Parts: sequence; structure tokens; C-alpha cells
Amino acid sequence: MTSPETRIRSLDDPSLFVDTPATIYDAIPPYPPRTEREAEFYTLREGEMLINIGPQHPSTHGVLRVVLKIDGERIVDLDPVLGYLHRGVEKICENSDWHMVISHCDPLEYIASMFSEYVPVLAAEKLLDVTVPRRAEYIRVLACELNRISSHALFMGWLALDLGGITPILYGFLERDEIVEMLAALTGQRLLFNYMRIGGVNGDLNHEFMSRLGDWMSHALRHIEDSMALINSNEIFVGRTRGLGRIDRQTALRMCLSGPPLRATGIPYDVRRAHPYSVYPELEFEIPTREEGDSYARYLLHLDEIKQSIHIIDQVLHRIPDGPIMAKLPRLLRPRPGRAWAAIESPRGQYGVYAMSDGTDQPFRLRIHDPSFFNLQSVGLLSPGHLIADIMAIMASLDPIMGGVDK
Amino acid sequence: MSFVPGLGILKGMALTFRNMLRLKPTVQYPEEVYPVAPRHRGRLLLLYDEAGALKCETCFQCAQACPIECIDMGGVDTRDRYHVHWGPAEQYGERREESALRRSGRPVPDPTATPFEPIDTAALDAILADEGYDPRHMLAILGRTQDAYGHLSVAALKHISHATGAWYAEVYGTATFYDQLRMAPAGGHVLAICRCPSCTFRGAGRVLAAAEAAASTTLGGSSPEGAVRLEAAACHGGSPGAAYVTLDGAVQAEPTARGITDLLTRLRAGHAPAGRA
Amino acid sequence: MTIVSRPWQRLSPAGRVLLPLAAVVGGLGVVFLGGVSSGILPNLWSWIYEALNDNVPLLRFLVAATAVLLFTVPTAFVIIYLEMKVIALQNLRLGPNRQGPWGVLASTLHGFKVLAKEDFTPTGADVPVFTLAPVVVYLASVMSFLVIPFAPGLFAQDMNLALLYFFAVGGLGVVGLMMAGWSSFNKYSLLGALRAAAQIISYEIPLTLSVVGVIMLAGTLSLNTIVHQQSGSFLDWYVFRQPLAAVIFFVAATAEGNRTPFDLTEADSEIVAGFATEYSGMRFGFFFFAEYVNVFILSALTVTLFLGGWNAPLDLTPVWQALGAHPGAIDLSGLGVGLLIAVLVVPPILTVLLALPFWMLFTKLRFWQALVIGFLCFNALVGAAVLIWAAFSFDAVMGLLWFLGKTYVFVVIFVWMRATLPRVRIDQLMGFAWKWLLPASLANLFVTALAILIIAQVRG
Amino acid sequence: MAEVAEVLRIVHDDPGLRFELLADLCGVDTGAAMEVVYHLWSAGSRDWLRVVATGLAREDPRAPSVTFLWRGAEWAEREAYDMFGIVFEGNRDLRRIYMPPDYRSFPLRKDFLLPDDASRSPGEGVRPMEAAPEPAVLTGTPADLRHAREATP
Repeated sequence: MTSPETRIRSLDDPSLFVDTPATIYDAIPPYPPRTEREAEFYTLREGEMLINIGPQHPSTHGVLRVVLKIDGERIVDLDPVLGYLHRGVEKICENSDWHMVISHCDPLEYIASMFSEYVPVLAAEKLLDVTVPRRAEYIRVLACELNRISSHALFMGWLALDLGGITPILYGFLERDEIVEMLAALTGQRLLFNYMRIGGVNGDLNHEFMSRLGDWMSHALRHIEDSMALINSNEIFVGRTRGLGRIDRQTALRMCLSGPPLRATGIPYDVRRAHPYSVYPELEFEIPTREEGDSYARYLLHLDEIKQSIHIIDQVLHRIPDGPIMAKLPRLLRPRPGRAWAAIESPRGQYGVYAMSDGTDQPFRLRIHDPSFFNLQSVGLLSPGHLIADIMAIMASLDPIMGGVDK
Repeated sequence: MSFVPGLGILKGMALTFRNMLRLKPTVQYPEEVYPVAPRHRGRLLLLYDEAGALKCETCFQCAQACPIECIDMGGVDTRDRYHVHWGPAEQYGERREESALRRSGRPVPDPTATPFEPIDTAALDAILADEGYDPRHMLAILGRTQDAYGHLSVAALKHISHATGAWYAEVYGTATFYDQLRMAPAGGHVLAICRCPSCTFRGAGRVLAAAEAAASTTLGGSSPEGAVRLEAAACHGGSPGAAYVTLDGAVQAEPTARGITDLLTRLRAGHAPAGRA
Repeated sequence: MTIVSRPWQRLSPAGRVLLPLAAVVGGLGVVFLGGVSSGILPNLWSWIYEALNDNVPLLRFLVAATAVLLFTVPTAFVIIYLEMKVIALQNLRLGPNRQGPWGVLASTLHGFKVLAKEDFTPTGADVPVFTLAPVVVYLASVMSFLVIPFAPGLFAQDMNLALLYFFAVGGLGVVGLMMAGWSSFNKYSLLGALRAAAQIISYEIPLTLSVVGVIMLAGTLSLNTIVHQQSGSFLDWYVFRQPLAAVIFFVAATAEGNRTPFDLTEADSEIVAGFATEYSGMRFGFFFFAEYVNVFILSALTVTLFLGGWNAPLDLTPVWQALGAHPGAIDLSGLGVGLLIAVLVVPPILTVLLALPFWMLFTKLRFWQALVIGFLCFNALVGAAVLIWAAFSFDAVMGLLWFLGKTYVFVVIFVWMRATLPRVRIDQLMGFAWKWLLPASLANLFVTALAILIIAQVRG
Repeated sequence: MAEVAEVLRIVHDDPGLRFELLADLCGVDTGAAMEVVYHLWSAGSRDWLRVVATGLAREDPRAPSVTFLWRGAEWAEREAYDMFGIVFEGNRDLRRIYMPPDYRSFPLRKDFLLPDDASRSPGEGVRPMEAAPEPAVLTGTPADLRHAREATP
């Protein structure tokens, strides 16, 4: 091994020789611990080791660093480090007007960006007390449910990829690609749609979108069913996820979970039913729940939700009325001074925005509540005692999106 | 933990086997192109109306409204002069490096902001008007400016950049690329040597080597104490017998390596040319 | 600037190496010829001839060993391409199709690319161990090639302790992985190495025990004799007499070769790339090839032990005899001069005949392109004909075909599992080895022994 | 401010109300004072309940932590501390969540001066509220405006 006194090249600048060796494996921060939790985490007992599941890691969904304290292969404790993808979206939104907020909020939950641009629009409409035409409401529900299915299809592929299966991710992407091409025909973009406008939507349904939606609906469920049959009953997959990261109802509520992780524990909290918005009260669908609350239950829950979404799309297509798709609004929006909280049900949970306006054309404060931020928190509670391979499975089943977590 | 590899795994294997034989949805991109939806906003293109006229009248609204200031626009006015330039790109790049440099605690060198003394731009404006503010005549503009002012000052280059609309970086690049253009005022004498093939056959190469050795500088630079400055000249095929070497414009009679070395040593020693008033 | 030094500076680096080398070789050649012709140097030729003559087996072994070592590289390329293509097809995508027809050159180009990459040694790495680890891993998997009986006469070395040699050399691979993991000064690779050690050692035992059943039946450790004992129809293969041993062997072999679902050592989603995290360039290339050579060897061994190596399932030679495909059937020597003319005339005629349909069907094709296609088809036809003729006339070629066919069936099964199955957790892996495979192989051993005794008594 | 925790505990535990789901916890800087806004949801009520704890002093805003009721509020409080400087007593792990550890100012406060690079400036990016500079009045012809960027200090 290299003895300390030999001159070591610094990692940052190879031409520079440093006397103290580059402590590559030193995950302990140089500054003194600031809180008791940090002190307790960074003091290592006998046989323990700190390892970085670093910002660049194949299975952190985005840029997330998790410092693991492991004893052999078993995890003793875990401290996620956030901020690698922090762009200060809330500060930027405070300096831009209400229209620009939509394009800034798009890349927050980039896998389901129809939802992440729908919420600030909903909050602005509450502040402006504008009534959105019914056709626009139906188109919004249609686009959101399509985006939910594409996000769930991708989730199932990622979960299997994190457990080592190579094929499901490609079947997931096949499903997602079909839907995303359809949404590109409607909105003009594949990933960040920028389709919602305050008071309505950008463009009306066109032939290209309706024809693709038509032949997709004919084989929608069958394709997803048989491509996911690859892992539903696979003994290794079930063995790896059954009983992993089990959450009971009380801890789920105390950890402020929302979306599939919460419904997997049996609590039927879904913002579309709990606090209905847009035209959801008129649509008939039920909220699938499971009892076990472990990774396998969360996985099966996503399958049921896809069935419900297809059912919703079917109803929307039968009931969509004619009429305008944008409400009459002045070009320069100056909402009345006031506060509004709007929340919708995104594929990962309850996605809310708390918008405050002071009468000017720039929002006074735009607080974005992202479900992955709170779902990711429960990884710290669930993983001690499991193995390193399990933390990947737990994180994959909670499905965090780092764009939303780091805002 | 025990698991019996029962039906689930075999069903999965059967599915992948069936998929192995199915038709693949892959699109071979260069040969086949996936049909892009008509409303696709991925294509950034400037629209023309049915009469073929450009739909954009350079009102800069989009550049102003862009949240991340990524739109760089240059507009031509009615007399077809390229003069209006909303160019955050130039500052954008510098601004980003500048803030990164400042965040790293290092002092921020800001060449463009270093105060430069203004010049009387009357002569320069005349030259620009004569060249029609056309950035394609940049070399001619710079040559005539150097003749008018003796050298190319930063103020002159800034003014040319604003007038012709070319980026300052481009103008600066052109000025520093050519040997005959000089940014620093030429203190002492200018020894110009032609580099065309015919002169080189007649020994211009050896003369240049000797001159560089004597003036201890390379072509385009001036000697350390600034007495002499070497430059490239253009004999335009005029030199019949010998290499075309001029000192402050006067053609040298015997342009040989030893002659030029003596001349330069005398110039650098006395700092006053022999026999010149 | 003397005359000599001026051209020397102008020489390229390669020239500066080759020029003096050529000069030295030329000088020695001249000296040698001069010496031999003038009789000063004794006639070396006869001395060399006798030296070779009296130790032919050593020479045979040297040639066989190098042939086998060289044979591993194309095998690795073929299997890498096979895996890329089969996994792609199962993932509903096309796989490599740009390099060569149907992407056949993909794996060779992959090999050259890895050769061209810079192999970087991380700061703080234990350099000697770091550089030797890939060599140990690659040699461990390649050395066991020497023992495999490819065809009746075609094997590198027929040891009577072949199986023992195979397991001894197989165990060496773990040492290489541990060296790689420990020396790359990286926590992920350390974890990968420890997992590799635990996994391979705990699966070595069921692997070996399951083979002992076959050894008891065959009575020898030499793979050649085992294959000879399985000759005759496919009912004589050991897989029907040792079904449980075959299953245990295959599962343990998957774990031995770090293949899915037991590929924990290089688990991408958990410990980045396991022991090979810090490796790049040709060092990583050795690990990469070693893995695929391992796949080939394990499937080859399964075939040799349980599926009768190079024996054909049904002995159809009497049928071929009846059809007239006995070795001497096609006797070309009778043609005499006609053979020469045929060799000159037949190929162009056949090429044109084969080119005509292409030319007529595809209007886009010009005539010379159709000719090229015709020529390629002609080559394919002639190659197939020669192969069939060789297969029937030499049983070594027929044996090799059968052996490679069966082995590549198992290679495809390995790749098929990789495309389908997720990864197993480390404690499930260990539990499965010690709680399921080990008792099963012991039971199989006990039952085989009992059966042998009873049959011995019955046959009396 | 202590009664916020009391109010939330009652709302959470009272069998009639049972607001057991914390929809959101966020900090707000209203220029005059700091606020902490809680949104709660209960199966019984038709709408969200908004509890606003206002009047926190700007220099040293302190608020009771609700992690004893909802452990999930830990990160939300860390973010409020990181962005506004609101210290939540009782939170075991109150450190910066997004900003680098050596960052000294709080970005989302109204007195945060955006153009000045907060992490390196002597005033730590905090501009006294009352001394807000009035925008420089731009005079001159449109040509000068074209270079307004250089004109302003």
C-alpha cells in the first residue's frame, strides 16, 4: 500500500503534489458535525465503514448521493445528501411572471411533466378565479392520465433494472415511447410538454393525436399486461421484493408519504377523490389499495393504477364536449393579492403548489411540494438492517425523481 | 432463504423466447425516419410567409422574454446594414465564466472593462462609411485604421465592432492574426521583409532569420527595448533582383543577412538610425 | 548536421526501430549463410531435426497448447456477438447490425476498441497486483481449455486426472478476482471481490460433488474416456443416468461463471462494476473475455460429462453407408485432366448461373453487383459441400460439429437466462447453495452409490 | 409561537377532527415578518386546513418543530431553515439540505440580493431592506438604450 509520506498526486490537479494523501475514501466531512444526528451518524464503531452511493451511480434515479454506514454487507445507517440538482426554481419563479412559471416548473418532475406544469396553472387559476372551459378540463385530464401511464410503465422497468433484469426496462420504454409520441403529436414535445396555459391548454385535439390514441387504446392493456408478466410471478423478483421495506399505516402517515407508497399500506388517500379538482368528480373510477405495504405491493399497485387510468381515458373520450379551449384572459395577468394552495395526484403522490400573490405580475412566493421529496425521506427509516442490494430495491420502489426532490 | 425455481421463471423464459421471434419496432434511423408529428415544436426554424418574406422583423421580444436569455439575434435595418445586435451570447459566455471565477475567489480579469482612453473617431467613421460598414471588408478597414492612427487601439476595435456589428472577439482575432497589423504603437523603426516565394528564393528567408536573431524577437514583434519592429511586407512581385526589405518604408539596397544584422545592431545600439534625420 | 544525422531525424519513430533491426537481421543472415556455405558452421539442419524427433510429445503439447490458447480468442468473440444479438432480439430490438453483415464484426471491433483504450491505474492502487490480476483471471479460464475433448482425436492433452485439473484451475480464477478487488483501492471493488470469493467457493462444492456421481459411473477422471463410454445412441448419455447431477451441475456452473441470476460480483445496479470498477482498456478486456471463455468452458463441460461430448445422438452410419456417403464415395482422382478443366470452368459458370436470378429480380442491381452476389453464393455452396464431405469422411470433423453444436445450445441458454432473470441477493445466494444444492448433490451421490452396489449384486 | 405545536397536536389527536395527514409545511417571508404555513388533510373534512404561524421575528425566526407528530416534516423543516433561516426547536437534524454547508445566507428571504454572489460577498448577500436602491433613470436616445447594459453601474 502507499505509505503516507510518499508524495501523492492530488486528484483535482495532477500536477500538484499534496502532502496529506488525497483521502479518496473519506466520506466524513472536514467540518465539525453541526447537529447531533450528524455527529451520531459520522462516528464509526468497530467494523463499520462509510461508503458513498455517490452522485454518479447507475441506480440513483438522477443525481442523489447516499452515504451508507455499512457493517460488512448489512446497512447500519443511511444519510441522503441532496442539492446536486438544486436550480433554485422557487427563487427564479419569484423573479418571473406567471406565464414563465409554467416553463420553469416543467422540468421538476420531468418523467410526468404534464402534472408538474398543471399545478402552478391550477394555483394561478384559483388566484384569478377564472373558470376553465369544460373541453379544456377534459383535455387536461386526458393528457394527465396518458402521462401517468407512461410514467408507471417506466417505473416498472426501472424497478426490474435495479434488481438486475435487463429486459423489462426496454419493454417499459416501448410502452412509454408509444404514449410519448402521441403526446408529442398533441403538445409538440416528447418530454417537457409546456402544454398547459393559465385558463386552458395550448392546442386542441388534432387528427394525428386522435388516430394514434385510437390504435393505442385497442391494444393498450394487453401489451402492458404480457410485457409485465415477465416479472410479476418471477420467483427471484418476488423473493427480492416481497416483505422488503414494509411500512405500516401509522408510520406511513407519520412519514407524510403520499401516492402509491401510502396506498400500498391500505390508506385510500388519492387527491383525485380526497379533494376532487377539474372534472374528476364526474368520472367513475376507484382507488386501488394494497395491504402489505412492501415493495411488491407498491409494484402491483402501479399495474392496477394503469388499468384505472385506461378506464378514465375511455370515459373522457366518450364525454368530451365541444367548445373553446382557452378562457378569455388579458395578456398581462395581475392576480388579486392572496394565497392559494392547489394539489393534484401525480404518479408519485400528492403534488402541491402554495402560491402567494401581492397584486403584481410576479408571484410573491411559489412553494412547490413534491411527493418524491417526502417519499425519499422514508428510505432512511426503512433500510437499516437490510443489505446494500436491498436499498436499491427500496429506492426504486419509492420511485423518487431527483428533479422534484432538489427543485 | 429458499426458493424453488418453479413456474414463474419458466413463464418468463417462454415470454422472452416468444419475443425473440417477434417483429422488432426498431427504426433504422438514417435509412428510415420516424414520422414526426406536424405540431412538433422540436424544430427551431425562422418562418417565411407565403410571399417568401421573413416573418421576423427583429423586434427582440422573444430575446427579451426568454427566461434563460439564450436567444442571440442580429437584425439588418432597412438600408441593409447589419447593425442591430442583441447579443447576450457574447456577454452570456463571459458572464458565466466571470461568476464562476468570482465564486472561486480568484480576481476577475475583465479585459473588455479595462478602461481604455477614447480616440477621435472622425477619421475612423470616414473609413467605415467608405467601406459601407461591411464586416466582410474587415481587413481593409483595419489596415486603413492603422495607417490613420499608427496602430489599432482597443477603442478603435470596439468602435469598429459596434459599427459593423461583428463580434469584438472576431475583430480582435483579425487584428492579432495578421503580422502587418499591430495593437501596440510602434515605438522605433519598422523593418518589413517580404515573404513571397520569389523573394524567399533570393534570400529573404536567411535575411529574416538573421533579422530575428539580431532583433531577438520573432516576426510581428518588436525588439525588447522597442527600437526595431519586424513585420511582413508584400512586394507584389516588384523586387527584380534581390529580396524586398524596407526600413520604415525605404527599400534597402543590399538586403543580405550580414547587411541587415549590421543595420539592426546599429539601430539597437544608437537607438537612432545612422544617416536619418 | 552531418549527412547521417539529417535523415535519422527525419525517420519516424517506427522507422528508428525497424531500420536498425533490419540491419542486424541482414547481417546475421549473411554471416549464417557464409558460415554454412564455407563449412565453418556445422550443418545445423540435421541437429535441429534430431532434437525435434526425439521429443515429439513435448512438441505436440506445445503446438496443441498454443492452438487452444489462440482458439479461445475467436470463441470469446463469437460468444460476445452471440450474447449481444440474442439479448437484443429478446429485448425486442435489433442489436448490432452496422459493423459487417448483421453486425458480425461488432465483437471484434469491440475487442480492438478495448485494446486501443488507455488502461489507467488509479492513485493509491497496489500497482503490481493491479496489473497482474487480469492475467491471472484470464489464464485461469483459458488453461482449462487444454483438457476438453473437442473431437475423437482432437484434444490438447488427455490427462487421466482431467476433471481434477479442471477444478483446480477453475479455483485459480477466484484468486485473480480477489487480487483485482483488493488492489484497486476502491470500496466497490473490494465488496465485489469479497462477494466473488464467497459465491464461487460456496458453489464449488456442489459443482464438484455433482460430478463425482458421473466419475463413479465412468470409473475414470479422464474426460476422453468418459466421452467414449457415452458413445452409441443418446440413451447411453449420462444425463439419463444422472439427471439430478446434471441440473445441479448446470445451476452451480451459472454461479461459477458469475452469470445471471448469480452475477453479484459485477452487479451494475449495486456495486457499480464490482471488482472491475477501476479497470479500463485491455485490462478490462481480459476480465471481459475471461467471463465469456468461462461460459464456453462450463457449457462444454456440461456437454462432455452429461450429453456425450462429440457422440452423435443416433449412430446413423449404416444409413449413410446405404445412401452411398461412405468415405471413398466421391472419387475425383478418376477424372485426371478433366479435374483441371473442371476447376477452371465450373466456378465461373456457377457464379453466372447464381448471379442471373439476382440480376433479373432486382432491377436496381447492376450486373457486376449481381455477379459479386453470385460469387458469394457460389463460395457458400462450395464451402457447405466441402464441410459435408469432410464430416462424412473424417469422424473427427463430424465429432467436432456435434460437440460445438451442443455446446452452443448451452451457451444460448446462459445468454437467455441473462436476458430474463433479475439478480439474486447475497444471502439468498448463500442460502440456496448450502441449503439446497449441497444436500441435493450429497443425496445424488448416495443414491448413485446404492444403485451401483445393487446392480453389481443383481448382475452378480 | 409555542401554541402552534399545541394547536397541531389537538387537531391531530382530537377524534372529531383527526387531521392526521400533513399535506405541506413551508416557510414564507412576507417582508415584515417570517411565517410557517402548515396544510393538513383529514378524511372527514371536504377541504385542506391551513394553519399559519405568523409574526416570527426577521432577525432570529424560531418555531416549534412538528417532528414529534410527523417524522416526515424533518426534511421540510430543514428546507425552511436552509431557505429562510427559521430555526425549528426540537428538530434533531436541522442542517442545510440544498445549499453547500459553508453557505452563509438564506436565499429565499426577501432581503437576499440575487445579483451579488451571496456566498462570496462580505455582506453575505443580505441587503438592508430600507436602503433598497431606486432603479437608475435611463435618459438619452434609443441608441444609448441599445448599450444600456454598459451604461448602468
